[in-house]
Amino acid sequence: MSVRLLAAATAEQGMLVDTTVRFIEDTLPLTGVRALAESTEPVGAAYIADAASLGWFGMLVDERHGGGSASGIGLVDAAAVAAERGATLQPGPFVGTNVVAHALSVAASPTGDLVSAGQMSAGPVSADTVSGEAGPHTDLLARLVAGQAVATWVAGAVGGLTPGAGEVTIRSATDAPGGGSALDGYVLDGEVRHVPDALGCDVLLVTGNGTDGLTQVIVDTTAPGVEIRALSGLDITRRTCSVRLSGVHVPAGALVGTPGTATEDLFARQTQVAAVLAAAESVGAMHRDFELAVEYARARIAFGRPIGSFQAIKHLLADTSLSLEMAKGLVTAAAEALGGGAPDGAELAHAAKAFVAEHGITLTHACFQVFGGIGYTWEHDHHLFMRRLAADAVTYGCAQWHRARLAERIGGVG
Amino acid sequence: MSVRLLAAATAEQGMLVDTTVRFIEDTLPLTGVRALAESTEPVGAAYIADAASLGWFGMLVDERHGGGSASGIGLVDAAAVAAERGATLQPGPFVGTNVVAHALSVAASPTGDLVSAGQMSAGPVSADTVSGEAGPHTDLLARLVAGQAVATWVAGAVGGLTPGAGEVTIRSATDAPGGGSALDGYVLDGEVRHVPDALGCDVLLVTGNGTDGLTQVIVDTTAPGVEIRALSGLDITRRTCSVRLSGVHVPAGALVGTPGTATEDLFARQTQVAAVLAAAESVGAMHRDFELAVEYARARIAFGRPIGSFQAIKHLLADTSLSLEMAKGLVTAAAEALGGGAPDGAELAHAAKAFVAEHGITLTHACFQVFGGIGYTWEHDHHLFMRRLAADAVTYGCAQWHRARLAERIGGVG
Amino acid sequence: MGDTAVKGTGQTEVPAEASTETLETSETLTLDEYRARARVWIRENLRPVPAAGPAPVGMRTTETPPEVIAAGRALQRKLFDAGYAGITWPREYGGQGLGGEYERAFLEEARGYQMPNLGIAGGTTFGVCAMTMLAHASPDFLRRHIPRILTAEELFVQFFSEPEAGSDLAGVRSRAVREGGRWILNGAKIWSSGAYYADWGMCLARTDWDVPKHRGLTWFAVPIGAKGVTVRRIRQITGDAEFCEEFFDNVELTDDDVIGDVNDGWTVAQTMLMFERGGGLSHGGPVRKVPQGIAPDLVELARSVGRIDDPQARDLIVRAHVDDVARRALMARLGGLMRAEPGRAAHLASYAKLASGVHDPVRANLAMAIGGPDAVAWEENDEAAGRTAIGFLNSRFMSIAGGTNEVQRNGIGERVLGLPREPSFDSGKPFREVLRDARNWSGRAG
Amino acid sequence: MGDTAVKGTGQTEVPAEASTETLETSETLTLDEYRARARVWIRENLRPVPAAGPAPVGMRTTETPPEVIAAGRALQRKLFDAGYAGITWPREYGGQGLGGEYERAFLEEARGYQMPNLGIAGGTTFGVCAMTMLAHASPDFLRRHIPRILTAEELFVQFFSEPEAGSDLAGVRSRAVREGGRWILNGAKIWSSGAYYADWGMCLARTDWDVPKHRGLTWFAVPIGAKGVTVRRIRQITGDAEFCEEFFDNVELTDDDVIGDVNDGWTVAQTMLMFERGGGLSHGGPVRKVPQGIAPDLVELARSVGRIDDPQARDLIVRAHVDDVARRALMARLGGLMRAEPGRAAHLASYAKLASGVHDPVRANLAMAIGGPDAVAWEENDEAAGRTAIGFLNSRFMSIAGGTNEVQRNGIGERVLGLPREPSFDSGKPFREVLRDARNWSGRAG
Repeated sequence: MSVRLLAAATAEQGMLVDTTVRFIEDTLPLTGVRALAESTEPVGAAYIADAASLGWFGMLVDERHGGGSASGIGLVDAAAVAAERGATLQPGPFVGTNVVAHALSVAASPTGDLVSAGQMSAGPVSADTVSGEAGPHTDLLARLVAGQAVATWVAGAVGGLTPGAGEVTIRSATDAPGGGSALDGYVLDGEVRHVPDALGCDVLLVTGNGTDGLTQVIVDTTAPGVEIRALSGLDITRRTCSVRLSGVHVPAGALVGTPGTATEDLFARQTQVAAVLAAAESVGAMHRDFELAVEYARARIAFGRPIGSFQAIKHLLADTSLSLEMAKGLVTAAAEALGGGAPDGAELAHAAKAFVAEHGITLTHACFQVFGGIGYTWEHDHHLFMRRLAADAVTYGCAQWHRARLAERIGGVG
Repeated sequence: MSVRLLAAATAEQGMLVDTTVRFIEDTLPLTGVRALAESTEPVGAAYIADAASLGWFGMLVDERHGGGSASGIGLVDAAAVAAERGATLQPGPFVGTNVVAHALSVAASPTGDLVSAGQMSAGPVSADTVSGEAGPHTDLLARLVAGQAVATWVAGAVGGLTPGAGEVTIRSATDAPGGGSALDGYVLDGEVRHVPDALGCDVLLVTGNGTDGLTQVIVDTTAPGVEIRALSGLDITRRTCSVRLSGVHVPAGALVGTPGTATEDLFARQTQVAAVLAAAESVGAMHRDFELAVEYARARIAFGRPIGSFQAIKHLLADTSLSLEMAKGLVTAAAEALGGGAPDGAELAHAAKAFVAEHGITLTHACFQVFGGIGYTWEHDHHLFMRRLAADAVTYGCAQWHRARLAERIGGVG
Repeated sequence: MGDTAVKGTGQTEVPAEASTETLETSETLTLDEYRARARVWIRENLRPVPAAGPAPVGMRTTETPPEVIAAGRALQRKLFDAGYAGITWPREYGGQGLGGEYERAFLEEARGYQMPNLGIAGGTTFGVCAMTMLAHASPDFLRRHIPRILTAEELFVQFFSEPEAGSDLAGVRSRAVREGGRWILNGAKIWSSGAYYADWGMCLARTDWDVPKHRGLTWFAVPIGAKGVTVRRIRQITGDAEFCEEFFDNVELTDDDVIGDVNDGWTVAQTMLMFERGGGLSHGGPVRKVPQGIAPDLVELARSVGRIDDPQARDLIVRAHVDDVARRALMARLGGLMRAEPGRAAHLASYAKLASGVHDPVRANLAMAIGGPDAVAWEENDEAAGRTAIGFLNSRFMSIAGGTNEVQRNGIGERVLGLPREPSFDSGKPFREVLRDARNWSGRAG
Repeated sequence: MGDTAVKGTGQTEVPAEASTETLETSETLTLDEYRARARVWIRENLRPVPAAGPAPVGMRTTETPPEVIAAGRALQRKLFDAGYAGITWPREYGGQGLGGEYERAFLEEARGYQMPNLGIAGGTTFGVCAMTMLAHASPDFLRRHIPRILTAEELFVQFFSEPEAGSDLAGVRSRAVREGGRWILNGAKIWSSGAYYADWGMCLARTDWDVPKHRGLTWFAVPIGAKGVTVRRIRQITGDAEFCEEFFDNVELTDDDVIGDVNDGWTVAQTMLMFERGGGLSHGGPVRKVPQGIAPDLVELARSVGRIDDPQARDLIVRAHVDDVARRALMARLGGLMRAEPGRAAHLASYAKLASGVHDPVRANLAMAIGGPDAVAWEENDEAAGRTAIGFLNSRFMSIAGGTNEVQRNGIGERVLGLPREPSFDSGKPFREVLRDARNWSGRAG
């Protein structure tokens, strides 16, 4: 039942995937996801804590910040977990929490430029080398890794990532009405829609426009002025939210990294990491929807034959299988390259998301055609995958956005 | 063997198509086209004259200018002829001559605005109502209609129609080096590539940039400074040429219509008429390539069955047939609307060319797949159609250009 | 899914009828007189259609509320009483027996007025079931049922598809066994649109298992309220529940309930499929071609998500538009071809069906791409914003319901293009052997 | 087309060999010593590869001029004499009998140096025919032919496909009849790449018509210069004529010419197909992943037609690039899966083939769209400008040659996904009945 995203998993990666599959089967299989979807509850704290104990939230975090991964490249492991999650349509901000934790870990390193440097979980802790003190978000990072806190990323329309979603303004508190000293930190205003799974999160990483350029801060969801509202959505297994920030004050220590160019670089890396993980979740959903269609084609009889013996069905599934294998290969390659610091990491990450966004839609249509009428029923699981894949296609950047990032790189290398 | 572009042809239209089919079979069937392609000869004068006697070159010309058509709407008849030509890959500037003749006929009408007005072959002659004299191009028009002269349109990159093709500058002879009076007419300079079938033409309709805006003039191919060179091309059944105009003098009477806005409107109409006729020729080529593939699928045996009994082949051909029927319907609808002065004529013309350009390529690929290895042989006719369809796809505006024209109309009507 | 097919809401196809009282009068009226009279009656008795919002992207099978159906039944009765029900239907069964030109005249006058809304079952009753009955049922049957159909006392749905017989419509396994002068029906049906509020089901059952599958089938009229009939509404992926599933547990029927000849059900089914797939197309005039501008629904969508000036969104809109006009042009072309060769009409109709089956999903995907994040999540209760997503979920309706794309492609390939036949594994042997052999499929043949 | 397939020019796959003279020496050398010695020899005897221009869009089967082939034969002889031919091949047939690591060492050292160019037939000889012979031919046969192959005195091509047997490779109709101790061959073959300059054809013929089609086949070595053999070059749509067609008119062969067992030709064919389809993939290490930037050939094309700044052209380039990296990633994934499960390698290889068959045409169409008018017509003799068009004409090569897309899809469907089999109409009866029944196809089956 595993997606088997990695063609050549190490023994450690195999174990990570096995425990992940078993954990999901035991705690939140698809029947449970369905029940959760029809209720209004977010996923429980116990689920998060147990998942954290499997290592779900520390794979993109430096070891000195409490992170660690099964193989040398945390992003590959995280992608493998994401794929299994996608196959069972797991809810909750797995991508969000990992992106936030990764951003905090990178920003806490002295150079902050792991973006172009090397391995995803390498690099010294800022506490040791910069000031001798613990970094500003050390405690939060530890809580995220341990599953004691969940986070999501409020990016909105920054850089066109989520068109029409709105953006946040981050002013220095001194400039805000009422004034104050620089120590007072920042004031945030704005409404951003299409934030994945914000409901139930403890903290938000908010990207916004500040006086010194692009700025990122950590916001506690319990802070006054934070209002989170669930939207209606096509994907009923995951809650997209609207986040309104009305004069939200955060302390100076809430800042993540240095505003301006450095944050732009970090922002770019966040989009790439999110792209790989979101694509991996999609590939998992593609895998399972496809698997169900193949099973159906084997069993369903029409015109005196199993329908899978008809070339119309057989060839449709073969073509779909090809694009699924390509998607798996590309997501793996992107995770390896981006996570391993290869020069083409960013390029592959954008390509992976662009490929998966489009082929996920094509795949779910193909599966629907194989299911025929039964696919129209609420009881059949197909529509849950169809909904998820369509929603995934625009989350963390649609195909067009990621292709535009690649177009910017034409003529360069990597 | 007829393409049968028109689903509901009148008796007159049926006769026009029948005589056209018979004429082609008798004078220049595909074997002859092949022979011509391997030689360097243009199509003979006798062919042109005989074709003219069938009415090929007068259908878009007002009756008072010697034109006339089988039905009320000349463009529909011309499209039906074009489709039969395309099916047999007839060479020669049929589209060019008709567009030039049409432009001359429209420009010679007093208002010159048949563009938005009505039936394609209606409208009074300028000679009668404007000055009492014969229009400037009355004689040329008569020769074109009679097949005593052949013409093509040198549009180049004007309006982006043929990207990279170059443009022509048309200056008043008074401004030209050496000066002269206004009666001296115009001087043309520039090189334009991708002119269909210019070799063998008697006159060119040249669109270029003049002092008063977009300007069109008639240029004799024997005039000093005109140099026409055949290019190498994918489509070996038709010669694309480069036309170099080096200080070519034309008299004032060479002007077609009024420079500026009126010529822009006429230019737009020319692109639309060319789009419909070129699309009709393509549809003919699509029809025949497809017909050959269906015949092959019926006859070819593999794995103990005719290959057409396999769903893989059968369904490919069914889908291809659907797009072919849509293409035929759309070209007919465009010819009816544009030729009949309907408000959506321009819109349908652009849509028809965009649709046919893309589906022509898809169709020829599908046919190739049915033919398999035999399609790779020079002796088989398939590649001639493949070459033609790929070349047609960019002649008189590629799909993207025509879609861009439609995009400009978003929000409007028709 | 086979049972609702190409009919849309069915609404516009409900033929308006004239009742017996006015029969004599109508017959003596010229067309112009009839039209004038109808106009007066319509203005006095019907209400104008309320202005509609923009059509949703894609097809939505919305449920019709019970009170709307009740009002629809009453209004249909009113039409019947006034002599405007069954205008072209035989007089002996309650119709008016007039020519098609009278019906067209009435419909033209009624344009813009609200006609009876009997929901999706109304379309099935008038456009498919009654038409099929008129062609095949006995005079006794017709005398019993057609007048009650014309007064909307009896709404019929199709009991045709089965859980194990979808595309393979002739593969039905519901069985009717003759016992002591009665028929005992057992089995299950599915995709019967609107059965939950209809009165009768027109049901195909196997009555002989020892002949090839297309033989041994018989149609029955089954009262939905009969003992042993259970109707379950199917919740669809859109959340609607327009379709139903029925279970038959020893339902007792009589010979009076048989439609057409016993064991000749497939002949009847062919007629039904023709009506269901819009075989009427060939009888109409040329399809009216109304320039609609460029994909108005997608332009509206692009405006609502703030992308109307985005060149890529505009290109997507244009792509949809090009296909839209090509599909409209295809319909016009098919109309011409069908009029020229009526014998090929049924085969050519596959093009229309396949065009929808192929292009509806493409268009829905384009709409999703234009809509972007706003098409995927929206403010609670903002129904308009959710339309693109609903259209996406519904977009394969035409590629599956009423004959899948694959079935249409086979039809076009074999019956239009003349390609060699698909090998058949179910037409030459008793149906019970077909089922056994399919279960033991090995791929071995000739 | 089946006969050249996935091999490209075959060039890089020509195993370099070591001759008998140096055998003893080589065997006693360590790998490092062998490498050092090879390096010296290579620098002294081979010429560096001239700098190449950008690769053309799509695959082109260019003809190799006769003088190049002649030089290639001479150079191959030189390698043989120096002991660098057949490095891994058995010593008894003229090879060096060394391990693969020696061959890799030699090839690594030879990188950047010009190896023998024997044209497309060279690839077939060394990569396909000889490998198949080594697996199936008799020792006598091997002793006669392999040494002469290693010296390039005998170039072999495949005589496999026939005009009436393309995708259906086992459907060959060429016949060899045993008469008075000889075999008499009649029939025709097609798509034999480079046969016009090769010396021998490895030919599949039917030797028994009364058994099912996969039995009753036998392979023969046919001297191309033999009496009764006619070779005709096939002019391709690109204008090239690399492929040939052969006609056999009572060609006399002997038992010595038989390769493998009589009537067991299909077993031999399976081995051949494995080599032809790149079955070696599973033995190699991970596919080397070299970041190449974004579709350099298309970027170059867009520059040359002045569209490098056109957003729509750039989007087309990116679309091609996304598929490019997905295909590269697929190859890496397949490599991993094959190493994990070597038993599935042959089936998984279908993905690689299908990926090319599906995406090559897409990419060629993108190139044409980027190139626009300049890709369709160009200045006489400007060969670079014509490359896009040639790529377009050639773009279906992989979708047809060496097993069509349809054949690959069947393979993936049945052997990877486990879908039920295609019904078979040619595997259970004598081949002569298959042909008769196919001609009388009615679609009737079980």
